[in-house]
Amino acid sequence: MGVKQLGIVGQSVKRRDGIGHVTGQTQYVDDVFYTNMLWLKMVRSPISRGIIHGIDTSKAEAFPGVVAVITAQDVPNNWYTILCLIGVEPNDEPVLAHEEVMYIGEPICAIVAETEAIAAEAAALVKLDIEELPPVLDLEFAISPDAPAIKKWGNNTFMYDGYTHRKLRFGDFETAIQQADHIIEGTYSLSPIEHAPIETHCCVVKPEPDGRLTVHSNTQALYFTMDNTAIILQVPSQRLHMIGGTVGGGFGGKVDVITEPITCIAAMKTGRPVKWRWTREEEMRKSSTRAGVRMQYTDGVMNDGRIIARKVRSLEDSGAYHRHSPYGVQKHMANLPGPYTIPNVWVDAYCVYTNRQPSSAMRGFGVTEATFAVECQMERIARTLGIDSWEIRLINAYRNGQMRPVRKVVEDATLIETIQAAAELIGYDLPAHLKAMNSDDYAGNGGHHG
Amino acid sequence: MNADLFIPRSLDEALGVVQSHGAGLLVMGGGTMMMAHLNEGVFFPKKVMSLARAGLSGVYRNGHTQIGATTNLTDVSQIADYPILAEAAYQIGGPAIRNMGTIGGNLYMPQPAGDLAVPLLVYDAHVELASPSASRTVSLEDFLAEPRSHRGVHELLVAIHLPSPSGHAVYLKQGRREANTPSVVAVGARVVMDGQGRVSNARIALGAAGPTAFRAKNAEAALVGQTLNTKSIAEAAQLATEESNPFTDALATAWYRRRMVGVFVKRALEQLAK
Amino acid sequence: MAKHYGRGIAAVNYPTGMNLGGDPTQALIFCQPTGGFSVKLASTDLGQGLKTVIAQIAAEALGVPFDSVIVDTGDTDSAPHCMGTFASRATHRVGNAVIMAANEARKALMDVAADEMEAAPEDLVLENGEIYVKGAPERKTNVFNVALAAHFKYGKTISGRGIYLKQKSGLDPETGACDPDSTEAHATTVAEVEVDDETGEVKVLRLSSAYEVGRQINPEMVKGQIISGAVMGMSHTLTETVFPYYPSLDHHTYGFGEYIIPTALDIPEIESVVLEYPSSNGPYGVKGVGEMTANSPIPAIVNAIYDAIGVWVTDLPVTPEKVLRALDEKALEAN
Amino acid sequence: MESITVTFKLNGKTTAVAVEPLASLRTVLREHLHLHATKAGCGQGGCGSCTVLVNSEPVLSCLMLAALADGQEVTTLEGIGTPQHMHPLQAAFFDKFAAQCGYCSPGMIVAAKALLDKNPHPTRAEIAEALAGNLCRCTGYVAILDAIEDVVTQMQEA
Repeated sequence: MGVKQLGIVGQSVKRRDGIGHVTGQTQYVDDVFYTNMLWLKMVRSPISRGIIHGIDTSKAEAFPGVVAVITAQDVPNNWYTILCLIGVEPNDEPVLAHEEVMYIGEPICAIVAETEAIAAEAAALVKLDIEELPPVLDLEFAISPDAPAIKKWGNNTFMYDGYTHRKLRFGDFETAIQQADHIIEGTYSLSPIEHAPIETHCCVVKPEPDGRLTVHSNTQALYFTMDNTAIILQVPSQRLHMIGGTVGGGFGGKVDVITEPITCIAAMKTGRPVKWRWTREEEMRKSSTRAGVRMQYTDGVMNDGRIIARKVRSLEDSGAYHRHSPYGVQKHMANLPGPYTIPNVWVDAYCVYTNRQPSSAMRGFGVTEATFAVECQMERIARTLGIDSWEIRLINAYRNGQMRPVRKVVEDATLIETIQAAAELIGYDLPAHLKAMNSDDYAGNGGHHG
Repeated sequence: MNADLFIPRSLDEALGVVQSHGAGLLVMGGGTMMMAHLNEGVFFPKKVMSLARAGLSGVYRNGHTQIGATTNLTDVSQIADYPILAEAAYQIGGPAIRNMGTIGGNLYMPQPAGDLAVPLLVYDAHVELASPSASRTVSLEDFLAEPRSHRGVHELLVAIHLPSPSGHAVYLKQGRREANTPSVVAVGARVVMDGQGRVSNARIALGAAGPTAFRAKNAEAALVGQTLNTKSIAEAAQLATEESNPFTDALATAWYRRRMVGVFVKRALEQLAK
Repeated sequence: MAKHYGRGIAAVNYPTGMNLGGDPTQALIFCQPTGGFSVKLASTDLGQGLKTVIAQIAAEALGVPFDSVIVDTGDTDSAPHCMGTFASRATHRVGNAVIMAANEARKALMDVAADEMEAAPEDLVLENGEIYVKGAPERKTNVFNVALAAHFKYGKTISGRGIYLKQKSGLDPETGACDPDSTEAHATTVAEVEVDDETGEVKVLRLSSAYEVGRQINPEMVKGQIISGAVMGMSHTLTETVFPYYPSLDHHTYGFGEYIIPTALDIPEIESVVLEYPSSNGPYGVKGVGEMTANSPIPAIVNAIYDAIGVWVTDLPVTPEKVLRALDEKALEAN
Repeated sequence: MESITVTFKLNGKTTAVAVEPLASLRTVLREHLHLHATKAGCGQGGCGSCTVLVNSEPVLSCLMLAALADGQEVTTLEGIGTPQHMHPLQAAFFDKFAAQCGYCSPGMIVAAKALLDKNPHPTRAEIAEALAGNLCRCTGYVAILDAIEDVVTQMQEA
């Protein structure tokens, strides 16, 4: 392929951190201990949706070994602000809930104690008075007029520039679908999944004599976490010293800035180092997930296998709050047509709120879901028309120089080459005309041009 | 977290702890269930007794076989003369869990865990229970059927007794992955054949197919006097399905489990027919 | 009872970097007195191997031995901004920033070397820590000597600053027109499965994939991502869900007892080939690979199940129950 | 709070430590004795990252009362090899890229050592069975199995 031979680039040198890993000497956040360190446990909502009338922490405060109890009023700027840094508004998620709860597991108050066991036992003593409201869980119901609006702005979708969804409009879908030889539909859905890194969320904060905080974090994004934490604490970023860079598995689950702000507040309030480490149950049920998604495809296809029109409606389950989902849906929108040249495309992608643990980033989010639907839909088209599975992809595959529905000209296309290489790998002999295709040539691509 | 931990060195000592501390005493066999709850902060016991050093481990043979309640699953997986008990033990967890979990503790695990009850029912096991005042031996079937409250906090499971095995047995466990996973269903079956190739005695036990493991007695009865053929096997599988009363959990629905009871009883009997 | 074999394919693209861009990363490099180079980053290694591939890129760009490059990452007091490790962006963004910083540091080094060797900087060659005059290899020195001279004789810094930013682009809310990537990697996976028509259980026998990743910095670690993604994609398809009865909250999974990810006994045969068509904007042509490896197996497996038993189960995860119910429905329709 | 004293042989050295009655062995190893190779992945017995050897047998230190270690021999990854003197398994894990994030690696290596100590010539399937209790989310296991197989081959040749 004419790739220039380089020196050390291209060589399988051993991992720099490998010996540390295999001897157990790599220091992860949970391996950080300070003398006099306190432990934090979170009191969380037991219900999916409700109004908080009272939080009685008196028994927990009186429990021997408890050093501090932190509620919403201890949080200087009680909003998770993770999206404001990339210009997405409004803030919708409190750091600690105080007016309402939106999902089972939502943080309400933190117990800081001499040992982890004491903190856990005291947390169980906090009395919550919450008036339960019916939860909204189903995506279609959530966007129907019958659903109660669980968001303050009056409906259950993220508002994109005044619209309830992100739109992609390319060509003229309505006309093209009339001209299609076949209309092929498919519905594809996923339920939320967990990142499940072996290392759970963990944060250790040490107050320094000069008033700064040393924050040991397993975030995937140190500066992002620092800046958000500073906004929540209402302190200049320079008061925070973030140390991390070594993570026991992330997969997108550790970009929510979900442990650092509270652990910092605990350390500031007590003047002592504090560790907050999540149990596996918290990691499973309280940390964010990959979103549940439901996608409906309507494709107009010609007898020769060319897809001339594609319409997609996608509902993505953001759970109770934004986290990174409004961003993810936007990326999803751009990828829902797939890596194929389709002249007429219509996409409506919704970011929908429900009363479940928030979804957020996870390995490929937005794209993973689209790719799943597109490739099953391609197979469905092939089977419906009786066209070979390899051929249907090769004739529709985008070529360099063609225009994608997002109106970006294709460059770096190699879909065709990977299809051919996969066929070769499994010993499948593609017909000569398919073998001859390449990403710089429109031949066989139904005459679409850029 | 102030708590008292008792590690008695004998059964008598353990019963003494039971007598003195009774209600509120949390008893651990290998700890695989209880410690997980402690780590998660599910409960905060104030009195805990571990039976790990109470001298209740070991396999003894004296006309019948006696397995101490705290015999670990690794040791159980090596009891060659009760092959499906050994196999069921081997299919639990990974090596570390098997080194910790005990046969007695396994019988207290809520479904769908607690696989060992299935082969033990197939082998007509009895359990020996001791309290500070008395001891008793009951069939495992009765033990499992007793409401938990009846067993009382004053009673400790001491040993499992097994008669000499007869016939051939098969154990099949369906899980959502190849190993280290709770059962979707677990099926144990044992048949004793007479001289004419007919079933003279049958045992079919089901796990994860009801509130506790249980024997599918209608299916067992239907096999007696029959050869193991397509029709008798299908009938037994159907009866076992009807006798099951499974539940829905994260692994499978009641609908699916019921269906799998039929499939795996059939497969077990087909294997026995060979 | 029968077991049905099926084969399915899926061909996918994957965008490198944040959608719409606007996600910068910086790097600083400085030379120590005896010729070691320290690369200062605030980036994160999640296990994919960033600390290693960045050292490779830095050594390549500087022209010095791999072992003389230290990558110091993960401290905001000592290193400039990085947007983070996600969106298959780290090798692409950090690598570009490191090359830019390395070029500046290398220029500073060569200027000092030129003074020391009384030659024009453009006539000097730097290879693996050795410096010589083009066409006159006997006139040579090395980074060790030049670094010492820079520090103690000339009082010059040998350091470099680097940043990579794909400027944030807009998005037209009416048409969706936008620039959603820096480059696109591609892959095709072929899944082979066996479906048990009595239990509905699906066993993935083999996943065979072709990945096009622009340029492999470290082929073994690319392979590590491919195998990792194959296994995660498989369990995403077949077993994983935190809400087994979604959208219901019932039986919300609690731990690894109910949340089923594969053990070492559950993995299929995995084979792969890697193609390299360098991108125009990645370091040495890199495209992001970390996320996409978990994508192509999913539809390939679903398509293979269709191939095996002729039913579509397109609601993930494809549990044995969903397969069985689909088979029941098909049987009912056939009657 | 009443603490109890537990005395055991830890990586070959007699060690006495005062522990809370219900403390797990994992807590004591990590938080009292500061041997951090043993990881806390789930506390539920589901991941195997806290695997240690007690009297040469693998156990999950998160599910074992530290009090029960009294009088026993406990071996953690630190007792198996060090960066200066890596055990062949550690060298093979390093060489074969069997560690990615590294969080499961200690438990994997301890579990593998327990296997090889008993069965020096396991098949690939037997290796996988010995690792059934150890989850890895990064590698997809292939490199881990390769690394252990590599050690088996080395031992056969030696």
